[in-house]
Amino acid sequence: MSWYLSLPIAIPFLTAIFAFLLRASPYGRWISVVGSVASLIFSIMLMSIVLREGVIAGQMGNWPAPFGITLVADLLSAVMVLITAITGLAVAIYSMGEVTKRMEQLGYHALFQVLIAGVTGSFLTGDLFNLYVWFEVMLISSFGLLILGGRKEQIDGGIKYVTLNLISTILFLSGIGLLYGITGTLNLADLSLAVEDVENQGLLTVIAVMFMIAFGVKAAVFPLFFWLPAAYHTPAFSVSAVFAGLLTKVGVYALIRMFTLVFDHDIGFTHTILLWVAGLTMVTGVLGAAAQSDFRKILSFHIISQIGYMILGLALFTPLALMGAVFYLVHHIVVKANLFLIAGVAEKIAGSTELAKIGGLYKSAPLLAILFLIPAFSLAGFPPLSGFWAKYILVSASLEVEGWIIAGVALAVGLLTIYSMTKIWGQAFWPAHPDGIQPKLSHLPMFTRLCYLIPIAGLATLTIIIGFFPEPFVQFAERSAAQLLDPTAYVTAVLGETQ
Amino acid sequence: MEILLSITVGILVAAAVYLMLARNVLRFIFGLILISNAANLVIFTSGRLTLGAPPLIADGALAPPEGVANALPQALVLTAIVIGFGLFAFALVLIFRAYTTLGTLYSDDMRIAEPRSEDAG
Amino acid sequence: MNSLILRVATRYLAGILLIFSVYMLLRGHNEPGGGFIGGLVGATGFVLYALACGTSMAREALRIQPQTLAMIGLGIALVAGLFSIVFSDALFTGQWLFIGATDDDKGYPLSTILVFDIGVYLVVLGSILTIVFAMEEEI
Amino acid sequence: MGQATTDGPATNGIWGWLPVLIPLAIFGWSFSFLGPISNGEVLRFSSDWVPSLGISLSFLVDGLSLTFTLLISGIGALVLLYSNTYLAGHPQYGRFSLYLVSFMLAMLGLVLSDNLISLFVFWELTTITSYLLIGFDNESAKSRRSALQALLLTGAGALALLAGLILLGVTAGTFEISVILAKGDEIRAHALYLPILILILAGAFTKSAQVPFHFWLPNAMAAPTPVSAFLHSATMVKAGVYLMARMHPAFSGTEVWMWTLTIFGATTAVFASFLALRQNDLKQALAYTTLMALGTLTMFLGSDTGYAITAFITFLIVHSLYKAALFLIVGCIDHETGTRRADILGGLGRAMPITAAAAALSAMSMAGFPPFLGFIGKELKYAGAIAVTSEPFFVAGAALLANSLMLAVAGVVAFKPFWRTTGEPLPKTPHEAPWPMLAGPVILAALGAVLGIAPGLIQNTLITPTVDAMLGAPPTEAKELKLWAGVNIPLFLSIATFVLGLALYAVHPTLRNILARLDDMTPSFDRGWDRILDGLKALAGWQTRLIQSGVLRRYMFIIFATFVAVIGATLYLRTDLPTSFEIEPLAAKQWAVIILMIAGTLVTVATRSRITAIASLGVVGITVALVFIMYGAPDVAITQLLVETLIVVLVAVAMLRLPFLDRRGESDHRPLDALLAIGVGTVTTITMLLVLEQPLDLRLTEYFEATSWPEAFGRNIVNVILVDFRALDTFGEIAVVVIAALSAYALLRTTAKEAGK
Repeated sequence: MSWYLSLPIAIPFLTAIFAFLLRASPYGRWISVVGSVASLIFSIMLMSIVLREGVIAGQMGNWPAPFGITLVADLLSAVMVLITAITGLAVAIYSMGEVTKRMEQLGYHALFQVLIAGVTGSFLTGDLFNLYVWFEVMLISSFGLLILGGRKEQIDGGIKYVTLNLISTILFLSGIGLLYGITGTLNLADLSLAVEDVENQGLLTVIAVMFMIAFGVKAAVFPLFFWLPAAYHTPAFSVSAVFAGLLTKVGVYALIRMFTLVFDHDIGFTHTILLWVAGLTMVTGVLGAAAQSDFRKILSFHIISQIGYMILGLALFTPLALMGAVFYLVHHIVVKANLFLIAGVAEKIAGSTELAKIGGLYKSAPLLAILFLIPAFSLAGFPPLSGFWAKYILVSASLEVEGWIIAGVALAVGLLTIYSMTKIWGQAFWPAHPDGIQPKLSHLPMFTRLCYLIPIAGLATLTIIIGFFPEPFVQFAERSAAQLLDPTAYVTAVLGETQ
Repeated sequence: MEILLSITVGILVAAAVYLMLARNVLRFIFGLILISNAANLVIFTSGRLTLGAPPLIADGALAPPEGVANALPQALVLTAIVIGFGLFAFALVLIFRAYTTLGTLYSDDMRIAEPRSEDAG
Repeated sequence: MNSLILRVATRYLAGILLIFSVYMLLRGHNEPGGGFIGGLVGATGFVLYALACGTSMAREALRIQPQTLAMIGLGIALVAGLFSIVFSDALFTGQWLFIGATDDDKGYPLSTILVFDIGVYLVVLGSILTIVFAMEEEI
Repeated sequence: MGQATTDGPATNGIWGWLPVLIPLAIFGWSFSFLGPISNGEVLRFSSDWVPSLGISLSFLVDGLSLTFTLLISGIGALVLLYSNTYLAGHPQYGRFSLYLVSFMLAMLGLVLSDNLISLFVFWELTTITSYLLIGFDNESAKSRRSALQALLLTGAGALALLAGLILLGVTAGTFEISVILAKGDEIRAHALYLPILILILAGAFTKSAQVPFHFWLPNAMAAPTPVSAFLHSATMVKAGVYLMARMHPAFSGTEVWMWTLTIFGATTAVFASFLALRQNDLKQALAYTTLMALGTLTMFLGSDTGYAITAFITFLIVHSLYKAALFLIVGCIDHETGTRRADILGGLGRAMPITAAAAALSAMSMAGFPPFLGFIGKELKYAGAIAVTSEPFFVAGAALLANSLMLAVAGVVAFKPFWRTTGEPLPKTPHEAPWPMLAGPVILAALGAVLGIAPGLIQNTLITPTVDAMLGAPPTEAKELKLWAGVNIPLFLSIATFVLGLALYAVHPTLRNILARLDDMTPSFDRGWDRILDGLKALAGWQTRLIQSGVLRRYMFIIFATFVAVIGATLYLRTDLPTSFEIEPLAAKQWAVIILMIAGTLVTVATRSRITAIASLGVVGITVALVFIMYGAPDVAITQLLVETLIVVLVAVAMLRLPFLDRRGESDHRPLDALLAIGVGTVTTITMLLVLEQPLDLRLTEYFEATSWPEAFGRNIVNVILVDFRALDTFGEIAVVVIAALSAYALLRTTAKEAGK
């Protein structure tokens, strides 16, 4: 059993090692793709097991929980791992078209695979300190990917990204120390029981808030998101796609995990803060997007705004709301990564990501236009695409608890999202190119074109499938939310029946 | 000693934050070193302090003697130190590179990624 | 640093440090030491050597690109962890082989744990040298 | 406006006919429902879609939805037939017909849906497809603006609608429309009735372009003419009307429903009629008459009498027929003459006799002359207006004014261009349009006349079932459509309409100028829209510059300030702060270490010399190592010392190239930052003190101590934890180290050329 939990982490590492050792040969990139396929296969197996058997746990080194490190997969973890593998594969293929020889020699594929491993590890671990380690694995490889290429704006964006994330890391680390200091354990399932025995429950809330800030920086919520718009538009498109899809989601995941499993002792306080954070994040993010005039910068600010929706689901803390958060997480990874990939193709054929400098894509690259419209409309919440259901569930959840204002905010932000997505459409796709050129996909070499379009089309298809046939996904999210709200199954899987 | 260390950690943190807020990113690096030390001390202290007695098992014994230091936080701190070193090394090189490419160490002047006159329309 | 004496002296010192680092590595499971500390000590040896004789000499002495070394170390550590799949144990389950074990004495232990620690050693050594060498060459 | 030239044998080939077949098939198929519907049956088809959320794909065929279906598919077929010639040889005809067919299908889905959420899905699909259609001429900035305006305005309404529908569904306990409609009393009595109503009406009003949300509709004329014909007659704008009609059984009958619809409808009708007369562009004039029609329809929906509802559905059919015909005719004129300006067009009757005839028929129906269906519609309107119980004079007056103006506009649009003798020189020599373009106008215009003479054709098949669907039956409350209903008040009102309308037509050039001047003086909604958008952009820009300032120090300041504020507040609100400090007696060496550590820290902060800073940092590092040694952590201490050494080496190497800490003449004195820093430190210390007051559960450590040697064969417990108990941590950690090295290496090895880019 534990191998199904370990392999999604181990395979990207193995891939990274081989891809690095063969970095000078043309096989390095194919190793990355093959490794990603393998990861995907094992993630699917993991998912099927979790669907069949419920929460599963594996004790690393055969040391019993809570003493050794536990890997746990409940529905949420399993789906996050699966979606990570899907995104990983998509971006690995895309990278073959985009990444230069030089970047490969500097270890692009290794950095990328380790990033995927870090993300996967974060989703699967059932141990707080281990979560910190995976966060660091993810963080350092994101540093490397961010600056790979070394352009001035990458370095500049990198400085902000690195400094602000390091602050969050230190905060996280101190939080772990303090939490250990009052509970004496690091295992999440064990913590969920141990927090009940803490005498000073108020102190627990303080530490909870500390984690909230640490993860809040990672998740890019208001007012801690600055590093994201400062950096996400600078690296290679493959890199910003995988960042946009996955990195902030790990922060959201950590918030969801901690604030359902461990810190559910003072919901009135912590989740009220989260509700405010959610609302402000949605609004500031979307206004930021409305103020931008660059393809990738608009998309970057949108990430923030969308994170707000996910936090909203957590903050409301009802079955429907958490279900919405889970659905939103999954939908958003697929859609947002895809949009960044599309931005990359647009830049390659039209010459820039600055909207004022490009155009004509609708006329001369209709395929790209359609492929853009699918995730863009999905992000904007148009039915029947995936984003609609995500938004629908969250708005329903808000209305259900009579959160009129937050429901109104969520809807208004939806409108502004439409506005800023049409900004891209109305400037990059519809009008003629200012330089009079006709940006055509056929200008790209055949191999490159395939590398670009296959992942984009694949992710777009996924968006459509989730949109048109939402029932299985909704049911999944529902079960997942039920697991989150009642951690008994999680705790039992880790610690056994005796607890 | 725990109380005294708590206060010292507070001082370390305050100094680190002050340094991190400086214009010169080199000071940020100094602050980073200080605050990493502080975080390590937080973990170490949270595991409570035991004078002397490292957690070693003597030859022939099955377990360490009573009252040895808490081993777990030590392992955590060790991991954190090494990770912290990795992050620090990267940050230092990044700042070094920033100076050689951007020509400044003053974060206020680093405005390539987010240009000052950015068109807000 | 053109002093011949210094160069020769460092060469010996570096050698001693390397041997000492291996010692630290091997004793680590039972006494203070281990892969980290060993790797750090070993790296210090090479750094000294590089400072005294120049980076190119140090690179030559190492024979292999330090980042490759580090990656191999990571691979060794991973394989040590994955090895337990052969015995269908969980990842990173220690597998022990006691050479010459008797009832009283456990003999000389060989274990995946040690292999893992060697991986750690190589990673630390390789990584630090990667950064230091590159940094020195930049100056 | 997007049409291709007719020079040359440009066609869309055989595939161009394909899109026509789809609506034609649907139209034919819907005939099969006429039988059951006229027998009073209601058909439901349902399949699950998202059962977990109570959402199904269910469809309802009753009089109301069947009427719409026939109009949509019938007019759709004619419009597509027309487009195939109108846009013959257009390079993007494929896209165009795809959008148009999708739009039509979405519209059909909307009117047939029996589930609130699937209705909304189709509603939004019409929004998207209409966006693409209005912006079809995408390289023109005007088209793009109009498309965006329509999208955002109807989109905003749609979001309100969504909230309303969700609330309605939650209130009623189901999303199935037919079930909800049966619960009208329950809903009207519910506390949430008013919010639900407002939200749903917000959606309906924006979509059906009621004042003050009307301005997107005339702008939507930027679309190719066939699209306008379709959008204005049977689709898009009618979606809002449809929604109100559909929800009528659940919502109507309250004061708020009646007043809201009557006032909005009447205002829109009158306001739009004046604006229609003010236009010179034929298409624009028609666009405003659409608004007038929508206003009238809304007004009738406010009531729940048999007359009003019969009038509603009759006028709906009338309007769809003549409006589609007239738009298509204007398209023909435009296509054949190259202009749409009312003041220069004239004398086309000779060159385009068939068009002229169709125009005349349609205009007569629009103006409400007998024996056209328009006449019956108008009579019913007046009857319905009088039947509006509370304010018959208000409604009748509004209707009279609107109808007269309508008559005048009909003259301007469909009479003058053909029969005025003195036309001015036209851009192109006019001749008759090809038959596919004539088919639509002729058929639709003829239908207006045929149905007028034989209203029985639709009485039992469409009118009565629709009225029954909305008002409940039996007994039916539908009124009979009659050309001659005897001498009654409606007849007098009709006569008054003709007189007033002809008078208005006679003076319309003067009136147009006066209205134009008035219009220029009144604030324009369209410009107001621009101002709102500009305001939004300004707000967004201001907010973003404020928050995302691009200054790293400000970012960090905010993060630390958040930390102090939130943690501080939580400490204050949720805990009792520690009161007593008992510092146990310490040995001199302990004091020495602590004092040295603090001293090193302070020197690092204070110094302006890099060397001093490195040295003092070294001191701090070493004293931390000393703490580790003192408290039984030799491994940690050794690691700390070695790492500290390496840090110093690295910093020292880097320093060889880096400049001094401060610029000349600058000092690093920042009182506010210092205050914040002290705050962060204080909060940290307090939290730590609180933590240390708690007991620590040591069972993890006890387990490690007990098993380290017997089971893990190691005597150094720390090392055993690292390489065995928590080996996965260590593995992750060395991965961090490797990647840090690779990343740093990559950074350093980027060549100057790459970096300079």
